[in-house]
Amino acid sequence: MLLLLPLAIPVLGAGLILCFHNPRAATRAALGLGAVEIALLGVLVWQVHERGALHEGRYLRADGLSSLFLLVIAVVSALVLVYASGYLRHMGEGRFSSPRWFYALVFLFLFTMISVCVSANLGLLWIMMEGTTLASALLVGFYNTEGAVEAGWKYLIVCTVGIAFALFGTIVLYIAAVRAGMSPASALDWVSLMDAAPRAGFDPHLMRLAFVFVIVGYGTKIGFVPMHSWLPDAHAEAPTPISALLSAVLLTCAMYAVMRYDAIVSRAAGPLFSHSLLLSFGLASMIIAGLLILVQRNLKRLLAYSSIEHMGIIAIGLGLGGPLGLFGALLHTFNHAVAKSLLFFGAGNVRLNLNTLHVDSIRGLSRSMPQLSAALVIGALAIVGLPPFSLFVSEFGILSEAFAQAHYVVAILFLIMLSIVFGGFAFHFLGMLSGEPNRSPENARLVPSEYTTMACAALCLLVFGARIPHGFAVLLQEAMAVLK
Amino acid sequence: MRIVVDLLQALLLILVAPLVRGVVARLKARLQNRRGASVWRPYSDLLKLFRKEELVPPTSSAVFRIAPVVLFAAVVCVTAFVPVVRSSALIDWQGDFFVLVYVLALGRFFLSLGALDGGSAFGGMGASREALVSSLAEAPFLLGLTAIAILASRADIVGIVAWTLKQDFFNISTVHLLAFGALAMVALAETGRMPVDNPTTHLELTMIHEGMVLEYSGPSLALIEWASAIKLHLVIALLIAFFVPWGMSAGDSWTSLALAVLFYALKLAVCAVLLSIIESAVAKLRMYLVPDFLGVAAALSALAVIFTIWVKR
Amino acid sequence: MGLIGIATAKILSSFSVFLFLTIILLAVARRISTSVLLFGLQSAVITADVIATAFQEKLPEVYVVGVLVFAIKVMVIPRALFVLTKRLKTVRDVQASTTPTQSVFIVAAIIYLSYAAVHSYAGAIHVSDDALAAAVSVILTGSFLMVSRKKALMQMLGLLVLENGIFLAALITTFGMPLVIEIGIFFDILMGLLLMGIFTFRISDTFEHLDVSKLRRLRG
Amino acid sequence: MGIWLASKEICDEKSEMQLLSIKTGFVFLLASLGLVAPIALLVSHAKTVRVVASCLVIASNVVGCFVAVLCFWQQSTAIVDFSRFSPFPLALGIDRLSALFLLLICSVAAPVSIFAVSYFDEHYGEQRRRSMWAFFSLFLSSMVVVVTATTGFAFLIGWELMTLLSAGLILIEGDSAERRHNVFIYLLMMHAGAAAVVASFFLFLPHSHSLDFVAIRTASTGVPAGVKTVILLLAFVGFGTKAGIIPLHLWLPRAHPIAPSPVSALMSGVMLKTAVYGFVRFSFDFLAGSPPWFAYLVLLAGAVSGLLGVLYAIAEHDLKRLLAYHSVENIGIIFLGLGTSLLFLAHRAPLWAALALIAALLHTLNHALFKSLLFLGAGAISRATNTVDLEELGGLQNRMPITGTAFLIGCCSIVGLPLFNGFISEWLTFRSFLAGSVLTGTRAQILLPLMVGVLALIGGLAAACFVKVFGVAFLGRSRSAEAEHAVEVPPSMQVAMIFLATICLFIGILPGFLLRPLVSLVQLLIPSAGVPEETLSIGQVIPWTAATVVGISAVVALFKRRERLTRTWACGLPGLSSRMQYTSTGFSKPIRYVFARVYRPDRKVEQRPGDQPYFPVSISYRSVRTTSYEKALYRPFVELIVSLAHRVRRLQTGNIQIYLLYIFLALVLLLAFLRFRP
Repeated sequence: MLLLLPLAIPVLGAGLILCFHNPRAATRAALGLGAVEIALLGVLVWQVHERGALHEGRYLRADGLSSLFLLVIAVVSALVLVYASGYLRHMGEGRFSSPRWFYALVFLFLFTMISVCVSANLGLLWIMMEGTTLASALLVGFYNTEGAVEAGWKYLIVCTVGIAFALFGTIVLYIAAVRAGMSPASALDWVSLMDAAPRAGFDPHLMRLAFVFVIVGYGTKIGFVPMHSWLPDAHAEAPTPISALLSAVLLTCAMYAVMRYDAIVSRAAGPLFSHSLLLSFGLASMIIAGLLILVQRNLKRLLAYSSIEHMGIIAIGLGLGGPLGLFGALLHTFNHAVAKSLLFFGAGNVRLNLNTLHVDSIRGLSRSMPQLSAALVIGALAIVGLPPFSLFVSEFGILSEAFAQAHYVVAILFLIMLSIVFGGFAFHFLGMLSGEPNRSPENARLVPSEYTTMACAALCLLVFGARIPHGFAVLLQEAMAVLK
Repeated sequence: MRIVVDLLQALLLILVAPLVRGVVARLKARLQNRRGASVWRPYSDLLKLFRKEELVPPTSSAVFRIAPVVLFAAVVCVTAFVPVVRSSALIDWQGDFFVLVYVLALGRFFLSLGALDGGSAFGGMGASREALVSSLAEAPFLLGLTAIAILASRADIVGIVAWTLKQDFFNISTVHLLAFGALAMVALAETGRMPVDNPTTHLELTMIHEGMVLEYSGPSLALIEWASAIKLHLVIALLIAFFVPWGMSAGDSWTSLALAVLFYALKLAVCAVLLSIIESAVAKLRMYLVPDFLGVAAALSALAVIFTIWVKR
Repeated sequence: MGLIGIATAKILSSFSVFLFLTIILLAVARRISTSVLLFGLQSAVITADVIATAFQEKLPEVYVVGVLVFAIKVMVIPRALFVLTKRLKTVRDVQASTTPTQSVFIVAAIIYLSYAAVHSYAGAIHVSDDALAAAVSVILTGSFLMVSRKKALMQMLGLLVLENGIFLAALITTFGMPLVIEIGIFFDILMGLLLMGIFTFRISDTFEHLDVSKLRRLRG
Repeated sequence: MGIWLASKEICDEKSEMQLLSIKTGFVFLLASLGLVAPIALLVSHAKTVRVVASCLVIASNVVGCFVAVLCFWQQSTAIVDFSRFSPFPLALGIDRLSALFLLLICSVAAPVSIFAVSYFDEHYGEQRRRSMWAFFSLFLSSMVVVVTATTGFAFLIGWELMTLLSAGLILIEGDSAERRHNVFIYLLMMHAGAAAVVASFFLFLPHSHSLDFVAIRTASTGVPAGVKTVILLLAFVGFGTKAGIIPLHLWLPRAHPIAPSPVSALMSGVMLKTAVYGFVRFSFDFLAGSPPWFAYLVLLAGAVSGLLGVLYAIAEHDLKRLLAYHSVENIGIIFLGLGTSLLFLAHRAPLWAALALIAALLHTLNHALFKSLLFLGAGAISRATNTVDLEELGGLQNRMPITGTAFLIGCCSIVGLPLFNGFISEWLTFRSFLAGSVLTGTRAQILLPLMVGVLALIGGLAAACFVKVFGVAFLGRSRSAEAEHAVEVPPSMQVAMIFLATICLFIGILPGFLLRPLVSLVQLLIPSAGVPEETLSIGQVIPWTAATVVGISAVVALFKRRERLTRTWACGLPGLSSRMQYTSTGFSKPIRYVFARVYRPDRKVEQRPGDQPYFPVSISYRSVRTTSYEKALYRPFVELIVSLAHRVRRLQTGNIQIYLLYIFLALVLLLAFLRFRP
């Protein structure tokens, strides 16, 4: 029941919201439903902590790892819903593009992501992962402009193709499991697979084959280079709250899937292969995205590339494995989600007020919009991994692991790319924030919903940078225990 | 007793200084077929200047007034470092030649500031050129001294002198030769003699030291003149002590001291003659040839340091 | 055994040849409608294979899957695509970046490569080379169609072919996934096609063409 | 190696009280510095903010001074452990080395914050003043964290924050395009340097299994030689970037001049020193020495920085930029000392190594004092005249006697004249060079004595430079109306400068009291070192020399002189104008001419109208230094990366078919890898 309710509410909620034709009523309904949903997620996370993994039938299950990702979803979606309530104030009523459609689709999107996290079955996981693409494709193309349609099409096609390969990977895994004597009913069940992996005699060759397809497939959704092509387009053209959701949660959910597979394959065929694949994809993503950040002139695309870079960092953490690497990677998913949401919110307000996202034509934000620029500064400092913000801690953990395992090439490239990314961010943000404003913003002040969300995100970054709260640390430990 | 002798040595350096200047001037005059002024003339000049009133530019500050005093005090202080008639000095400790050079630099620093405080173009010109010369002279000066210090395995002037005294005069090392060459060149630059600077020039555009003191008059000028006389004497005494110390008294007996004074006078006289010959024979270098001159000195002193490896053993 | 048994065995042993035929024809097809038709044929071949498998292995679940495949991939989707082409009133040409000759050579290469690639696996999982190679070459042909055809509709079609290949691979290696999962997958495909249809409408509304290679405003 | 062990033994019951007071003081220091930021930003009443912020900052620094003095002279070690509150071990502690640098920070920061009170009041409006105070105090605390960190995590946090906060301070001052560019270069170079520092810390990790300093120290013996080399090189590059070693100094003359003067004082005086601290921590404390070639490298870098630093400084006429280049020079001198010490250590001459290290550490402290004094002086000048361009100044000594005198003391100190503190450390450095001749049979035997010449040249050029600075800025006639009407700065600023000047003089005349604890510190870093006798002798002799000079000056000055004010002689012409004086550029011309090869100047004479060579209406002359490290060293590298980025950008073609192809290719590539995997 506890697992079903959080899944049922968004679906029912989406339908409910569609009934409200008045935008304000739709917004209110969405906020109310969102509050309920987040509370339920909170309860679920707490229950998982109290009682251990929860089951619901053969297909739903929530353990420590799921509850960590559920927490990320809860936090980010809370921020996004509140932020969107202010952000959508300019939006008129149109076919498929009105607040009610927006919220309805957001809830569907949330439903798919939550179900990704609570799937016990890898097949279901795949179905829901494809569902996330479908639910969000309309959101990406929400504005119906040339760019939005183009981005939406690319997103849909590229991700669907990628995901198709993940399906093939799932099938290969299924073959291996069935061949190893598991019953077809449980051959895609993650827990049974984890139990069976060390001893059931999976064909390691098939396992590796499966992992290749899975990492290419889900890697397309994560945004690993070279499958990342859809990502900057989608992030840049989607409405800002959706950009935040895509970047902070969707990529993370895909990463969650890869974590699950990585755990099985590592158990069955030794960690070397899957980890080195993760490391190489991580490094490639960091390097290419880092370089692209340097020359990117569109603020949201810049942030999108930064997401690719951070997914690379997380992949490196996973690929290194070890307690600190895993700790760093899991912590980084949370930290990145919060920081990136903050930055996207900031970028959204820039677009609202200045009507542009071109870095060169944004000047003097610190004079014209001091509150917003404070948020942007905090977000940028956090995202490049500087103390006292939390990303420093997670990157510190990953780096420690890299050096401790004497992965010197990885570590040095990691450090170099961090510096290059820092250079890119410093260059662009100094340009945007300082100097004389070249155009006056239409509405310099942030509305309460905007600044509360930004302040919350910033505070969260700061707090987690100074000290990881005890409860969260426990959650992290439980998540790590699942993967071990 | 020792302290008295050391004190007397210092006083000797201070009080005889104008005489040395007078002698050199007289010798130069003779070499140029003039009669020249009396050798005591510098004393009367100083006395005259001390009695005069002082003219101060209205824009100048306290630095203008303090500068000559600091210069004089610095130079006088340095006299306490140099052994003259016996191998001892008032201030005597390891590493003192760095201090000697830098105390001299202190005086020069303030004199340059005083020159700038006058507010005229000539003061600035003099100070600017002095800055060039002294900044380039410091390195060969210290390197030359370093070479000798390495040879003597001592870093105090008195110790070096005492070590040199024990050496055989005829067994002179390459290092000594090179270092002497370097230090002699530096000495000319430091004391503002030909070919680096012309102490008797009356043409403002060629002035270095004279340009700096152009605004000074009366007692201040007297202090400056006296100080530069002491400096000249001091540098000669230093060269004597380092390179031809033989003849210094070993004990404290009056006779040996008197003999040492006599020897010193003799050596001083030779130096004065040499200096006046150089000054008469050599033309002043163009301003921008001075760095080359000092560059040669630097090269010599560096060579001296390098040669210590083979000489020392 | 009987007639059905013989037919089943024939289907199972020869369906790969039909599949190769469909993909070669897909490579040379110049019209979208022809391609859609070929896709329908391909799906029909697969349906036959599913049914034959279900009969031979006596798996009632797989019959359901077979009915689903027939309903969705042979009936619904080709029809929807026909309707779509009519409604969109675009040129009917597939607009390939490769000439038909090149395409045939590429498909031939794909088939050869598929044989080479599956050789080491096929023995390990007790499947005939032909069947597995057919599945893989259908996947690869789908990919090839997506890369080389500029029409949005052809990309959808390529995706469907790719999907067919994956489905086939699952079928011949494990006789299909659990039914619930299969149904979910079909649902996803349908929803995906629906969305793609919406987007093709939007593209033609916004850009007044359906050539995806011209959608290059977002780059860098 | 032994710092912590040795200090633990000392901590018996007797010093229990002391330890407690040290801990309390230290926590107070950090807490009050940390409190200033929220107070400054959140409290609404402006006056309260001002009073509370300034009082807290000043008080905390005074307390910090006491803490440092206790630890430095008494050798007590205190550790404050925050590990319970942080994800990675985070602890702060004060051993003797930390205490020295804590002393440096606090003793400079206390007067600087006194100065800052009036400076901030006069220069900034309400809002910016608040942020100034917030950043200022946080900047101070970050530096405290750096020098007292006992884990790598804490060190790196402080290290990164230090850069960020100082950049913030620069940006609050103003954010024109040029400043932005300079700040960007500053941030970028600092981040790259920090990456090197991070790497050098982490390279210990496989051997020490923790970044705790004690663990690193114990593990360092087990680190293989190759790794040690890499660590040393990375530390040198990382800390050298922060310190401004040429050619890693690029940011320094850009960032320091554009900061507000009190901040420049802190950046130049204190922040650079944290890099020296880091380098000493690594090379002496952690690794206990280096191979000889590394020592030569450090020596070479020091010599080059010293010489080029001072030469570039002479050519400047922007006072703050000039001072910034002098920081490069002085850092060069410090690294000369450090290199010498490493060289002696590598050749197993611990006594002389100790001497050179003492020289370097003392020069670090001295430079902090006089450089911050000079920057405060520059701040006072800019307050009085609104400019720090030497060509616009002149004649300030009569109008601002206190500032002038303090500035003069600063000048004398930085030049290294006897009676001032700079001399003591330079003398010790000279002495350690001279001692190089004992290393018979090595290259150092000649090289070190030759360094005497290098240091002498540096000193000589510095003297020339500061004659120019003081002479042109404070003496002679005013060159502009602003300088003509300058008024003395308010008392609080005077107090700050007088305080620093007094310490400079005090150390210059009575160095003994500082040298004794320094010797004990160095004995901990270099275990087998004895007490170098030079440290004792200079403490005894310098006071006498000082007494002689001062005594004679006093006696001479006592003679009453008759004075008459007359106009400066003008060759018989009616009068002089200020334009007839030597300018800063004119003053340095001879030296620039001699060293033209270093500057490679690009001279341009423009004359209007051009057709009348003898009667031009105006002539302008411009001479620009063209030696540029950006072009030679950094530009190719940066261009490579940017062109690479552009090329990568072209991969994102916008064509969806190409995108799909990427996916298929990635898949095929991986499958091939799987197939042909070794």
